[in-house]
Amino acid sequence: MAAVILKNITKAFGSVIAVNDVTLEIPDGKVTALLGPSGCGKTTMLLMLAGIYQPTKGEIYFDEVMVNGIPPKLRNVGLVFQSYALYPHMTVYDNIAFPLKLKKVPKDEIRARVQEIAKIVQIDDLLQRKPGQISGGQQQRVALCRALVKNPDLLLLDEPLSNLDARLRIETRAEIKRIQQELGITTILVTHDQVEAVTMADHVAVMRKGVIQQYSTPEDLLLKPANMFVASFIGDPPMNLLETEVTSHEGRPVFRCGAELHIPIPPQVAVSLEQRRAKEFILGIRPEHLEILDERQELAFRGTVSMVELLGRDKLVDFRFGDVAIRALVPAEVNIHEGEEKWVRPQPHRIHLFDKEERRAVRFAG
Amino acid sequence: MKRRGYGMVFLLLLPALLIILAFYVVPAVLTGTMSLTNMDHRLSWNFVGLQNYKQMLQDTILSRVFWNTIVYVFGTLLCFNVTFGLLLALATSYIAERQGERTSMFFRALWLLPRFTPPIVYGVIWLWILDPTRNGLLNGVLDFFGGKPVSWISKYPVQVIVLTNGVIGASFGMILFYSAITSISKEYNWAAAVDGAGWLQRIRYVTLPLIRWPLMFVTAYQTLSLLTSYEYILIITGGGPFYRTTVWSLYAYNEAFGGYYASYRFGYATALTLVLVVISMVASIIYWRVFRFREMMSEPKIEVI
Amino acid sequence: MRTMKRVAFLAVLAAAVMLLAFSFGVAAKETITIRAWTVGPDTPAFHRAENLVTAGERLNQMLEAVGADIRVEVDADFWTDDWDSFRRRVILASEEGDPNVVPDIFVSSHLDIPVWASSGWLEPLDELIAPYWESTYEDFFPHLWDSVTYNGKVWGVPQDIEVRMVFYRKDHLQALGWTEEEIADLARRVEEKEFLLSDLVALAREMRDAGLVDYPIVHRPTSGPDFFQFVVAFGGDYYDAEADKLVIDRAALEATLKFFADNANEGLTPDGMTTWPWPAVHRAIAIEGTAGMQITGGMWFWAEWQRDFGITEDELWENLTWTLIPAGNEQGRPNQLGHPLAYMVTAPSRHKELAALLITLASEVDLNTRHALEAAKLAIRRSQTAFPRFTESEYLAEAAKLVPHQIFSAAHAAFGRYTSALHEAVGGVETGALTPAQGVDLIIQRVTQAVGDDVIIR
Amino acid sequence: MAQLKTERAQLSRFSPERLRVEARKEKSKDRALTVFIYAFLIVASLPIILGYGWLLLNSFSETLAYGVLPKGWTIKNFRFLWELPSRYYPDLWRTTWNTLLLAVGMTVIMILIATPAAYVISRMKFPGRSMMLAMTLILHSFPGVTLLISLYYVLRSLNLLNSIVGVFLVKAGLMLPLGIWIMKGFFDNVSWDVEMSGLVDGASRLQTLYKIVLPQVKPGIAAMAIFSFINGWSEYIYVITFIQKKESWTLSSYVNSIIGDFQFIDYGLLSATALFYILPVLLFFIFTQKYLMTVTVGGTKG
Repeated sequence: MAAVILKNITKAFGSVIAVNDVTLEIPDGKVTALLGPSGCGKTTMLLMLAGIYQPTKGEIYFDEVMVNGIPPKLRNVGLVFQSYALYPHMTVYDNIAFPLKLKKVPKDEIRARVQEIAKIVQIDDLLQRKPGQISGGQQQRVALCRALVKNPDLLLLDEPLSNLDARLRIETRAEIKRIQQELGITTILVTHDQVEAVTMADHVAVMRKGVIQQYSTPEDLLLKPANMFVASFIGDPPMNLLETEVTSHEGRPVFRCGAELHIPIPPQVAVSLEQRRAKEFILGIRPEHLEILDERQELAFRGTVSMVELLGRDKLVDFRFGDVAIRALVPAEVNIHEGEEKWVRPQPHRIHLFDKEERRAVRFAG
Repeated sequence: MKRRGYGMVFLLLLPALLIILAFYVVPAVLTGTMSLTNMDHRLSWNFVGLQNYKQMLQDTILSRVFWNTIVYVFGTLLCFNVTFGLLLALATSYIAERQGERTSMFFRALWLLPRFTPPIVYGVIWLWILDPTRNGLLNGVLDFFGGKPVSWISKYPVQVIVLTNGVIGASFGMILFYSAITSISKEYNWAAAVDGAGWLQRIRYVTLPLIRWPLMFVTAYQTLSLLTSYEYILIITGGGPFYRTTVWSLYAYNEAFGGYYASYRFGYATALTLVLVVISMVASIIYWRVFRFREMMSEPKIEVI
Repeated sequence: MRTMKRVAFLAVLAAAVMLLAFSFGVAAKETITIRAWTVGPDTPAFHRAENLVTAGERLNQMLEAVGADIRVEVDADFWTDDWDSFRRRVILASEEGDPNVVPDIFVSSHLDIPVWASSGWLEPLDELIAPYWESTYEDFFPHLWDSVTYNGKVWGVPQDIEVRMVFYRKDHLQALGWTEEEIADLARRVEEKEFLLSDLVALAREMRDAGLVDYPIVHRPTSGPDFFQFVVAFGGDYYDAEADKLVIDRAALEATLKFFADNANEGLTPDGMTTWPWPAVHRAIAIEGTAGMQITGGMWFWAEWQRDFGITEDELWENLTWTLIPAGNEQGRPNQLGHPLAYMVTAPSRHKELAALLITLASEVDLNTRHALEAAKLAIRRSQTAFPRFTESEYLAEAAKLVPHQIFSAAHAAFGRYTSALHEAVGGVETGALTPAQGVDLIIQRVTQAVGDDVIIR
Repeated sequence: MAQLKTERAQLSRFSPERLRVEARKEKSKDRALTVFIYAFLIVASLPIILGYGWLLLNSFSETLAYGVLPKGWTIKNFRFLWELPSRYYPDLWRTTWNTLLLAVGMTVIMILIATPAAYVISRMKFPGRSMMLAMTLILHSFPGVTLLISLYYVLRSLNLLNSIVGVFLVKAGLMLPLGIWIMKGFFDNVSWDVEMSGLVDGASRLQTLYKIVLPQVKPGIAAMAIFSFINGWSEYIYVITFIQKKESWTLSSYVNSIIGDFQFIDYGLLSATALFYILPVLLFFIFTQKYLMTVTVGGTKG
C-alpha cells in the first residue's frame, strides 16, 4: 500500500500547460477521485502517476520514495484505461496473465492468481474468450483484473465507468468499491462524472485547467464549495447562482437579485455581512436546499411556478422573477403545478456567497 | 429494388472492370494465344500448337532458373521486404516516439530514395559499390585495409541480387508497417508499459500481433511483385555469372528482348510468362487461404444498396 | 580520275534534282519532310543523324539554284538509349506499317538487315542507288557491300565500319624489356602468325609474374559478336553464306571455350569477368593500367575514353598499342570483326527516291569523314583515305591497317541468339559451371531452340 | 480472498535504494537501446548514404579519381538545365512536363477507379464480394513487362499509341490492386453509424459515399495518390515502348538515354540528371508523407 504525495507538479506539453503546480496528498488505502471537465489535466496526472509521463516540474512520492524518473514497470501500479486497452489478440486469460508473464512468474502461480482474481471480479467463466467477444461491462472487469493481478501498490482508474450503460454503471461502481475495500488498495480515480466521484471516492480533488480547485471529502464539496467553479460543477441539478446585492427591502435586509426577487437574509448571516465592505456577491443556493411552502413563513419569499419537471423521485420546480430564474428540487410526491403561487424558503445554513471578482467562497458565520 | 441495387455495385465497379478487361484480360488472352505461335520479330501469328510448352520441358536451363527464382523471391522477401522492412519501421517509429519526428522522417525518406531513383541510376550506384576493382566502394575499403579486391558479383551473385532488390523492397514494407505501428492506439503501449513490458516485449506481445494484417499482406503482395521483377537484376548482374541470377521473369524477358541482339522469340517468351502467371496465381490463392484474408472482409452493416 | 567522278556525281545529282523539282513542281512551294531514325547508342556517333540533316540542307541549296519550288526538311532522330529499345521501336512501328509513324530512313546495324528485310519492312536499294553507283557507291570498299546484301539484294548503304582489336599496355611491355621496335613489330608478328594466342597467354603470365598487373587479360563482360573472332582464330566458321545457315563448328568452339576457361582457371582473366561493369574494364586497360590486355577491344573506344575519363589522346598513344586478334592455331587466322552500320530505306516510305538521294548526299566524303573522326570509325570509301582531314588522324590511319583481315557478323536472323549463346558459354566455362565440351552442347541447344535443325553442325 | 490479502502483506516492496538502482538499470538499458537503434539505422543505411553521396560528388566534379575523390569542382554537369546535351535530346522542360502529366494523370485515374471499387468491396453487400478482393491479389501476379507485346496490340486497337494517356491507363491498371487494397483499408475504418445516419437523413448510398464517406477517407486518397505519383514519375519501359515520339518522352527515358548501352557513361551528366529527376519526388514525399503514413491494410483497427 502506498500514500501518494504530489509536490508542486507541473506538466507542460510545449507551451501548453496541462497540469499547473499541483500539490496533493493522497491517503493510503483510500479511494481518491480526480474530478473535472475534459481537458482539465486529470488524465495527465494519472499518466504521471503511472510513470508514462514525466512531470516537467515537481516531485511525486510513493510513501517516502520519490518516483520521478522511475519507469512504469518498477512502480507497481495497476492502470485501467477508459477504453480498457485490452489486447485484442489475446484471450481474457492471457490479458490478465500478461503482467505476471512479463515478471516471469511461474506458470502454475500465474494460473492460480489469474483464476483467483477472476473469481473475485466474477469473470472466471470468460477466460477463454477474446475481448471482442464479450460485453463492455465484462471488458471493464477484465481490465480491472489485469490491473489488480499483480498486486499493485496503487490502482489507477481512468474514467472506468464512462463506457457503460446506466444500470451497469451503478453495478460496477459498487463492485469496484467492494473490491477496493476488500483489498484495501490505494486507488486513484479519474472522472468527469461527479456522481461517480462522489459515490466512489473518499476524497475528491476537483480540477480545472490544470489547477486543483478543491480537495476535500465529497460532503464538503457539496456543502462547502471553495469557489464558484466547484459550486457549479458539483451537484445535480446545478446550484442556483444569482448576482446579488445586499440591501434592504421593506425594512429588512435582503439579497436583491434582479428587479423582482428579494430574498430575505437570515439574521445571523446579515450580522456577519454587515462587517463587510462589499455589498455585491454571487449568491448560491442548491435547488435541494429550497423548501416550497404553501404559506408565508419567516425568511420565505413568494414566487410563481413557471415549470415543473418530474425527475424520478424528485420534482424540479422553476420560478421566474423577471429576468431571474431559480430552481428548487422537491420530493416527487409534493403536489405542485405550473402557475401556482408558492412560498420559497432557503435553508439558512445552506446559503453560499461568492466574491464577485475572484469567485471564491465568502466565509461567514452561517 | 434489389436489382437496381446490384446495378449500383456494377456501376461503381465498372471503371475498374473496364481497366481490368482492357489491360489484364485481353492481354492475357492475347498472350495465351501468342504462346501457341512461334511469333518472332515479324509479329506474325503462326500457330504451332503446344510446341513452345514442349520446348520448355526440354530446356535444360529452366530448372536452374526455377530454383534461382525460388531462392531469389523468398530470400528477398523474408530477409528484406518483410523482416528488414519491419526492422526499419520499428526503428524509425521508436525514434519518432522518443527523439522526434524529423530524424525518423530523415531515415524513412532515405530508404525511399532508391524507389524514387531511375532503376538504371540505382544500378549504376550499386555497380560502383560492388565494382570488382579498387575503384569500387567495397573494394576501396578492402584495399585501404590491405585486402585484395573481390569480384563481389561473381562470388556472391545470389546475395547481390537479394541485397540490391531488398534495399528497394524494404521501403514498401517500411511504409505499411510504420503507418500500422503508429496507428496502434497509444493506450495499448501505455498498458504494456504499466504491465511491465520493455520495448522488445512490447513489440513481441503487442505491436507484432496488432500489425498482423499488414505483415501478411506485404508478404503476399511482395511475393507476387518479386516473382515478376527482373529490372534490377538485368542491370546489375545481367543474370550472370552463367545463369546464377537468372530468374524466371528475366529469362522470359531475355527470350523476348534481351541479349546482344535480341532473340525476339515472343512465342516462347509468352509461354514462359504464362507459366509464371500460373505459378503466381497458385501462390496468391495459397496465400489467400493460408493467411485467411477473407477474414479481412467485415460484413457490411448496411444492407441497402 | 577523281575530278571525272566528281563531275559525274554532280551531273547525276542535277538530273535527280530536276526530276524532283518537276515531279512536285505543280504546287507552290512545297516542303517534303523526310524522317530518319538513327541510333548511337554511343553519343559521339551523332553524325549519323547530323549528316542526313546536312545533306538536306545541301539539297535545298541545289533546289534553290535550279529555281525549284520544293524544299526538303530532314527530321532526323538520334537514339542514345540502348539497342534493345531502338529495335523494339523499329519493330513495333514497322509492324504497324503506318507511313506517318514509320520514318523513311533507318540507320541501324547491318545485322538488322536480314531480319527486317525478310519481314518486308525495307526497300531493296539496288535500283534506287543505281543512278549514283558510278559517282558515289563504286568508291565504297567492296567488301562492305557484302555486309548489307541479303538474299542477293542490297538493302542498305554502309554508313560506317570499325575494327576490333587487342589492346596492349605499352608501358607494361616496356617494363618487361620490350624495345620500341619490338613493340612496333608486334602487329606484324600477329598478322603473320608469328604471335599466336598462346603467346598472348604467355605474355599475360609474364606480366602477372612481374607484378605489373592485377588483371593480365580482360575482355568485354557483356554479350557481343567479338567472341566469334576467337572461333575464326581457332580455324572455325560460324556462317555459311551460300546456304544462309549458321555453322556450329564444334572443334573451334571448344578450342575457343577452352582458351577462356584456361585463362580463368589460371587467374589470368579476373574472377567473374562476365559480371564486370563496362566502365571498370575501360578504366583498368586505358586509365589505370591494372590490366595488361583487352582482347575484345574496339577502335571507337578511343573517342569515348577521352570523353568519359578525361584522358588525352597523347596519353593513350603513350600507353596503348594494338594488334589483330592473333591466330589460335595452325588452321586459324588472325582477324578482326567489323560491324558496319547502314542506311536503309523503309518499305512504307512515300519518298523512296528522295530518301536514296539524301543518303547519297550524306555519304559524301566530307560528311562521312566528320563522322569517322568524331566517333573513331574507319573510312568506308577509298577516296576517304586520301581525304586530308582523314589522313591527318594518325589513329584512324593506323587502325585502318587492320581492315584487310576483317570479318563480319553473320547476316542471319538467329545470329543474335548464337552470339548470346556463345557469350553465355564463355561465362559458363569461366566460372567452372561448364566444361568447354558442355559449353558447346549448350550453344547447340540454344541455337537449335530458335532455328530447329536449320543449322550446320560440324 | 483472504489468501490474496496475506500475500499482499508479505509482498516485499523495493526499498528506495533498490528502486533507484533498478531505475538506473532501466535507464541505461533504455539508453543502450537507443544507441543500438541509431547504430542499426546508420549502419544499415550506409550503402544508401554513401551511394547517393557518391552520386552527389559525381554531379559536382569534373571526374572522380579512383572512383571517389572529386577532381575539380564544376557545375558544368548541370548544363543540361539550360542547354540540350545534344540536339537529339528533347527539351528538358517539356520532358519534365510530360513526366508530370503522366504522374498526375495516372494518379487521377487511380483515384477515379480504385476508390469506387474499394468502396464497393469494403462496404457493399453483394455476392462475390470477397472474391473480388481475392481477384485483385491475383491480378497483381500478372507480370506487366512480359505482356508488353499484348499491351501494344491493345493500345493500338484503342488508338492510344504514342500518347501519354495510353501509358497512364496501363500504369493505372497495373497499380489497381494496390490501390484497391489501400483504399479498402481506409473504407473499413469509416464508422458505420456515420454512414447510417447519412442514409437516415435521406441521402442515397451514392450521396452518402460522396458527401459523408469520401471526406473521411481523404488521407487514404492522399496515400494512394502518393504511391501512384511516385510510380508514374519513374515509369520507363512503357514510355519508351509505346511512345515513338521523343517529344512525348518522360524523364526516365531521358536519363536512360544518357547511359545508352552501358558501355560508356558520362557519370557527371548522369548524376546531375538523376538528381534533377529525384528531387521533385523527394520533396513531394516529404510534404505528403504524413498521409502515406496513415495507410492501413487489412481488417478494422484494433
